[in-house]
Amino acid sequence: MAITEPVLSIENLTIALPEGADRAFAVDDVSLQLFAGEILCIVGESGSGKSMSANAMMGLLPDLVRPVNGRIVFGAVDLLDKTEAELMDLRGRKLAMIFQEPMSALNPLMRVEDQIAEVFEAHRLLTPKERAARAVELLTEVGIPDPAKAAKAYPFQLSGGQRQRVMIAMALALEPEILIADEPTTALDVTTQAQILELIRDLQQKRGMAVMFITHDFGVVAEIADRVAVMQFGKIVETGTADAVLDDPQHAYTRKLIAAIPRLVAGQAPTRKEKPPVLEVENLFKTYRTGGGLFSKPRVVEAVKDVSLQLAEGETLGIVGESGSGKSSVGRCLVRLMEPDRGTVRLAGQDMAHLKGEHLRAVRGSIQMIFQDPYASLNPRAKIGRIIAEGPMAHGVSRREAYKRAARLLELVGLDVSAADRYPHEFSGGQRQRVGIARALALEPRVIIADEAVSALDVSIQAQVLDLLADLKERLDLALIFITHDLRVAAQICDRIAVMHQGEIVETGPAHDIFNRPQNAYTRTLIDAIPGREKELAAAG
Amino acid sequence: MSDFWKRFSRNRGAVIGVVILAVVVLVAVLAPVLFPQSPWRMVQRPFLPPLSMDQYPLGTDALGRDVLAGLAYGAQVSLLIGVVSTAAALLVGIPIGALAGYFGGVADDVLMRFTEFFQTVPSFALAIVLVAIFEPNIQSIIAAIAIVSWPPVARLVRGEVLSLRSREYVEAAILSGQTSATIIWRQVLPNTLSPIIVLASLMVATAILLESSLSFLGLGDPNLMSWGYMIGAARTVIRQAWWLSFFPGVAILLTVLALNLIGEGLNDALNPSLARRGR
Amino acid sequence: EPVTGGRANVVIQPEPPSLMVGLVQNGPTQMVAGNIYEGLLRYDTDLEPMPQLAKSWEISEDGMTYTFHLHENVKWHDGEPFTAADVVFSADVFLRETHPRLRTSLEHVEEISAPDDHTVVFKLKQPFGPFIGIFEVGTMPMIPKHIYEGTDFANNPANNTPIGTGPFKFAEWEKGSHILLTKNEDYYEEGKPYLDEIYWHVIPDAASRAVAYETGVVDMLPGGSIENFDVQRIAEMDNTCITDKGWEYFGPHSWMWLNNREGPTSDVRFRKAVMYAMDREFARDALWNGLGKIANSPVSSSTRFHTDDVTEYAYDPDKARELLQEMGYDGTPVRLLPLPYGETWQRWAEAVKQNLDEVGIEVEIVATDVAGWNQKLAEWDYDIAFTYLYQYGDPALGVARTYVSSNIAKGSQWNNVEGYVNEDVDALFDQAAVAVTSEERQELYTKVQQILTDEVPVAWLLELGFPTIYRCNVKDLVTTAIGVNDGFKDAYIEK
Amino acid sequence: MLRFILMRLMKAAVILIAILTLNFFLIHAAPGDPAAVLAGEAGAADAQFIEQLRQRFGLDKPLLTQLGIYLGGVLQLDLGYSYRQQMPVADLIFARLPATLLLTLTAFVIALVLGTLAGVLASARVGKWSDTVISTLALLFYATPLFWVALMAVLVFSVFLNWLPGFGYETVGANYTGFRRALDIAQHLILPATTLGLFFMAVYMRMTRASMLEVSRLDFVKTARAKGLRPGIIQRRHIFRNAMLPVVTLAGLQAGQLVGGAVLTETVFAWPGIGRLMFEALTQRDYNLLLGVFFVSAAMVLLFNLITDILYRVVDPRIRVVS
Ligand SMILES: Nc1ncnc2c1ncn2[C@@H]1O[C@H](COP(=O)(O)OP(=O)(O)OP(=O)(O)O)[C@@H](O)[C@H]1O
Ligand SMILES: Nc1ncnc2c1ncn2[C@@H]1O[C@H](COP(=O)(O)OP(=O)(O)OP(=O)(O)O)[C@@H](O)[C@H]1O
Ligand SMILES: [Mg+2]
Ligand SMILES: [Mg+2]
Repeated sequence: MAITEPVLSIENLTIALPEGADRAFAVDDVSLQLFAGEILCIVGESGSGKSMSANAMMGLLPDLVRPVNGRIVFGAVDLLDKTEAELMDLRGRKLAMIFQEPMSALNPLMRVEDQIAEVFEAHRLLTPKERAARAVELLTEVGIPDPAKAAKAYPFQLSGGQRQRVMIAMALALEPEILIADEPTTALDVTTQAQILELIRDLQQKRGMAVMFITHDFGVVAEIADRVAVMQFGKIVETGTADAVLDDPQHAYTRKLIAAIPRLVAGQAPTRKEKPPVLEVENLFKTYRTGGGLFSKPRVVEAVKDVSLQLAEGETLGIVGESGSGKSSVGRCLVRLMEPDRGTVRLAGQDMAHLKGEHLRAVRGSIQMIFQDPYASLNPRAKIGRIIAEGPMAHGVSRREAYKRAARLLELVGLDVSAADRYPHEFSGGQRQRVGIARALALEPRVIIADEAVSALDVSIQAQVLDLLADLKERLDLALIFITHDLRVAAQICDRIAVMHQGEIVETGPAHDIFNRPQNAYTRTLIDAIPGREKELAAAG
Repeated sequence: MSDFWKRFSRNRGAVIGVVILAVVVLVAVLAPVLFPQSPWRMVQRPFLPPLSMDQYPLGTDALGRDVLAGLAYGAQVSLLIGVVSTAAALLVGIPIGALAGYFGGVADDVLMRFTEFFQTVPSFALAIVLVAIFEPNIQSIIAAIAIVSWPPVARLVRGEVLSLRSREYVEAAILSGQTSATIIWRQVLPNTLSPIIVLASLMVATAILLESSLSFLGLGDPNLMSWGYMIGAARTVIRQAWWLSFFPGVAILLTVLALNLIGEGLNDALNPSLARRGR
Repeated sequence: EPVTGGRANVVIQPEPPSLMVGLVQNGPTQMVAGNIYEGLLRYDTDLEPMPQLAKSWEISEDGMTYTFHLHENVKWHDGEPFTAADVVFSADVFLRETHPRLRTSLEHVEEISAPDDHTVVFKLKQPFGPFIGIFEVGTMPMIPKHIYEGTDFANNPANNTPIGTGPFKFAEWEKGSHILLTKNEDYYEEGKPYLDEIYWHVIPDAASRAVAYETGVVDMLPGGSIENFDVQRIAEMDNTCITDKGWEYFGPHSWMWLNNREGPTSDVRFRKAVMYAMDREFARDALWNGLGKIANSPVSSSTRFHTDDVTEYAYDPDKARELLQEMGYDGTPVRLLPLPYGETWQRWAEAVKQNLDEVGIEVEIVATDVAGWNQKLAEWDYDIAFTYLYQYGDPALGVARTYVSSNIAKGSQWNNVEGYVNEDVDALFDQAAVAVTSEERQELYTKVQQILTDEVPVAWLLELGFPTIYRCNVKDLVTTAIGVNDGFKDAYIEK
Repeated sequence: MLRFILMRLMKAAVILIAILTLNFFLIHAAPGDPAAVLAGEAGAADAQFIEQLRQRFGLDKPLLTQLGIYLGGVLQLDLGYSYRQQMPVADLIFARLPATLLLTLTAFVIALVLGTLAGVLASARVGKWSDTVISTLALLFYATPLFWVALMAVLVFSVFLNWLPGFGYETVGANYTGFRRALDIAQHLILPATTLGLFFMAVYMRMTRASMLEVSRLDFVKTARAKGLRPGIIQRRHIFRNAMLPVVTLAGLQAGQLVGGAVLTETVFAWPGIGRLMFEALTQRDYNLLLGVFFVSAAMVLLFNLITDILYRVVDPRIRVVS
């Protein structure tokens, strides 16, 4: 790939944020070059300025956010000097973009075919009939099953992966020289993500486009990147070829990011002595019925089908599977946020699957949950102290005692005691997740269920929280059920893993076995789809 | 809190609204001091035009009563009815909405059908009927306004509760063994407060308009000098005395405008993420 | 000289429920139906009878037999001849069932007969002074026997297309908009009526009615059509005439019922205090444009047998306070019921409330609508209540009912609602009704008026003046004691 | 779709019956009855006469029996007989309904069209002076008492300037026909329809503006821009259609409620519609007539809701397919 002349180069770009923003410049003196036929990955944690750089190239910066310095040179001209009309002509034709959220990036009221046709219309190309035909061709090219039908569909009738393919079809319609992809796979589950990455890679090679790929996931970088640029606080801290950056990161920040990535290699399960099970689940079923009235049929989803599990004292069981496979449903049945249709959930010998009212309230303390969203899981109008103390108080602990316990727990999860008097919004995501953990511990449970407890966190913070959990588990002798779609995370923390697919557990076993010797075909696809896995395996030898 | 004030005071309209409302409140409170005599008192010859006598700058009405005094006392009535009827509507709407949203299922169905039912009856017509039937007095007017204005509250609260209900912190509270009552009271309702406050400020405005409309139709409390009453009474003499309907109309306009501006300001300040909705 | 042709545009308020005046006797019905239907007599502005369907009549010496001779060539609007049989049917059958006010008067009648097709004889049980006064169209309208005999009167479909003998025929009624009457070409009086058609405009809003006159949409505003506040302004317009004639027969008399049974109003000193406290002159000038007279007696000055020789109550708040002090009024609040008939009455109640306030009576105005007001009066659920009633030309017809104790009965607001009981008054009214000579009657009525003004069973307000406003080129619009209600047969428009 | 409509109609029928029942009891709880009113108007009624009337109207029967009779009639589409107007209620209402529909629908269309146009305009010029003017106007209209604007409008346009008729439905007695009549009615319509529409216009302006701004922040708008589409097309095709969804919902809810608002307008402008009919029926305790008006106006509310839902389904494919 010896190409000398960049198709696009960003020179000393600085983008100012409006007054009152969290910092003065979204992008600060950034220089980058993008060559034809390469995939340049921009990585960095949330808020580091990745999207802003991309938007600036398209001339699609939000109101009040404007470039104050630098140039974006594309084919000998500075894009920042272009008028809106000139930019309009370039957009879609020379520069195309796809976005993170396939759910919202398509107009919900327009048929897919019309939305693709618009690209031609915008540049006054082809007749309406030809445009429709081209739309179907493009859809075929991006590998949508039954493209003719998909063309007539509305976005909501397509799955997330399919929508992202539509977005790509749209971006490729006029064979642009540059494709900017802003986290196009973040919202997709692993298997779909793998497919989309492959698609982008294929198309890029076929057409020799330049692709600027924005992501925060180093797995994805490993999978797809030719070159990498790492951003932090609006600055580029490191650039280089993918191999160079991944294998030999120069900048401390890059090193930190890479170090925080959970390793896939699950540790050889420590040969523990068999402990008695604390939680036994047998033949659990849960079916959702939604909608439906006098005349219309309800939508029926069999979310949990005949699930049986055992959890030993002190053990961590991972439940993995793609989105919609029923992981959360199982978790919610276990803690009785939901009543299962059938089956038993024995917690220390007592079946709590069908308890009601006061009895249920009484046993609740023994099984607690840590939630996914650190923002939604804390009442914004309650102080941290109260949030933690409320549980014990509901179980009859005196107020003083409960607050004392809260203070101890805060210390335990690594927060200052003074946190008790503050409100959730004064904390970062990672800190909040610690509060959530403290709250779960406040009732001194035997079992904790963590549903995607780290999915919403940046990698580096993810690592901290995972460490904390592992540590606490050890110290308090907790049994943990860890629900996640991220196999890397599962590999890092779990003793045993259960793989779910369409409501059923297709395979259970020690983590090491699952990753290295998957028995089930589905488990294998799941593991194959993990981004960056090959590279890692290669590195591991 | 200070953050709230900063955002609120950045909104120019809201500040104007606060100023106007403050004046109205002040006038209402000070009415008995400014005009020690009853606004019903016939003080001068009828139909004295504005500015023709220093003592009665806004003139007199058909019976020679001081229009300015009437406006001052009218402010009392409007604000009182606006605030009390809104409070009453909230007292009905919040529990209904909260129960429907929190418990869902059959309770939700029943309560929402009930709410829908009240929304199907044309509300102004219903208010008229209610007031006429229970005879126009301040209680029946307040009750009627409350009865026609609680459904939006119930819907709003239900919607909020419905979305809060599945918030993780509510689920955490369920898991920690708190009772439903505690959860609704401590976890859910406090978080519906901002939209309720915004809605309430707009409801006060609507209630004032409703009261004045009722009074205009002759369905006001005959013992209270209200702005709507003044306009209604002046309607038949609008040709010879435009000022009798003009000034109270302006008073209503300004007060309602102020409340709307404040409502918008509150909305922007309390729910920065919630987009403005024209209500 | 009368001119033929032209159209009258008149306001009607409120829209009448029906034009069948035999069934419905409210004001607007009478006003429109007076053109379609006719009575045997009319009355001039001094309440002297004039011929209508009866061209002449005799009263026997003993005052017991009334004989009417009918016009001979009268036809109903559908072409059928009008005969004495129609009169007997109307008075004896139809109206006895449907017309409560006439029913009371007909109780004095022994027999009604038709010796021939054009003669009708009313034989009374005893002399009844006011009897000659009950033959106007609103009290005893002639109803076509051939249409109604043997039918269910109230539900007869013909009620929607009224058939009378009057100068105008019913043509069209667009509910909520207008009623159109057209000239009766076959009218029995030569040359009449002069007008081609009458449009009655339904304009429910008082201010709009005034605008309608100003903009030339209508040319006549019958009494009460517009708010009093507008009268002066409208009357000052070019080519505009105003008259308060045409109400003599009704003699609308306003007063406030004072509940004689309980509360402060049961004390005569309190009732007198109310009389002194009210500034009736102000009310007349501010609210009634100075039209009308202060009522100083229960009998209106246009009604027969009125006397001025009574106790007068001028505006005198001090005297009122004195009286209240004397009775030891403890400040018990009283409820005041305004008349739910529009703004003037509302303002009047407010003015009275203020008047009473000033002498220390605490008044709470109770708001009601027409139905509630009716019910509250009929159930005696009030302390003070506004009203006005017609006198129908004779105290025996329109005054006695308010004061005689035999007329105390729950369920109606047209009787002795205040609950006043005085045997002397009862006796005097009874004697006066059947006394034969006018002198005798005058003497008895004078006495009654003196007693009543002394005891103040109700608080009299005004003899109301309801001005009729019209373009001055409309001539002979109001010629009788019931004014526009008597139909437009004499009216013509000067070119 | 058909099934959906059927469902909704059934639900509507239940709601209507419930409304009638509630109103039936409400109005019977009021003091006084039609007999008392009629007797009152008759001038000299005695208790016997009132009793006669009550019997004639069936008011002497037990309340539940009366309700049964009434609802029985309604099920056969018989709205009963007006006591005071001596006519079938249905005839009275249908004689007045066209006027109300004309008024409210005109007001509604004016409000919707001008309101959304102004809203779109304002949203396209956020922060510019034209936005300020529109937004301020919207706020003012929103805060003005309807009856007061009506009065002022009559005063200015009808009385002082004498440009437009200030009351009534048409020039009575002019006997215009055809186009001339339509023109005449249109002239009479201008003031009431505009004043009635002002408030709603304000609502739609504010709502459209807010909704447009909200939608224009959504991701798919960015997608559209990334395609190189011109701003005009993006506004029309992407933002406007999506922004109209909440407006349509609101408009549907309000179209029905306009009838209620019409009471005031019809009173001030002497418009012969059912709003006024209702008010008269109420004060006269003309039970059947009042219930009839409620029946019709509630039916209109439900009808408009139904239309909205259907419209919504047409505009929004998501709802169309899901249910
Ligand atoms: N519309 C906006 N107005 C003002 N500031 C903004 C806006 N959007 C983003 N910012 C700020 O700009 C900075 C860079 O944001 P940007 O969206 O480029 O980050 P990012 O690297 O794409 O993060 P993420 O991974 O979360 O998408 C952040 O500090 C952010 O708060
Ligand atoms: N409350 C609900 N009502 C109806 N269907 C539901 C409900 N919750 C989940 N489902 C459906 O049940 C299935 C399983 O959902 P669940 O949330 O358990 O999946 P998951 O494995 O946790 O997915 P994710 O990784 O996206 O969280 C999905 O098809 C989902 O659409
Ligand atoms: Mg981004
Ligand atoms: Mg889940």
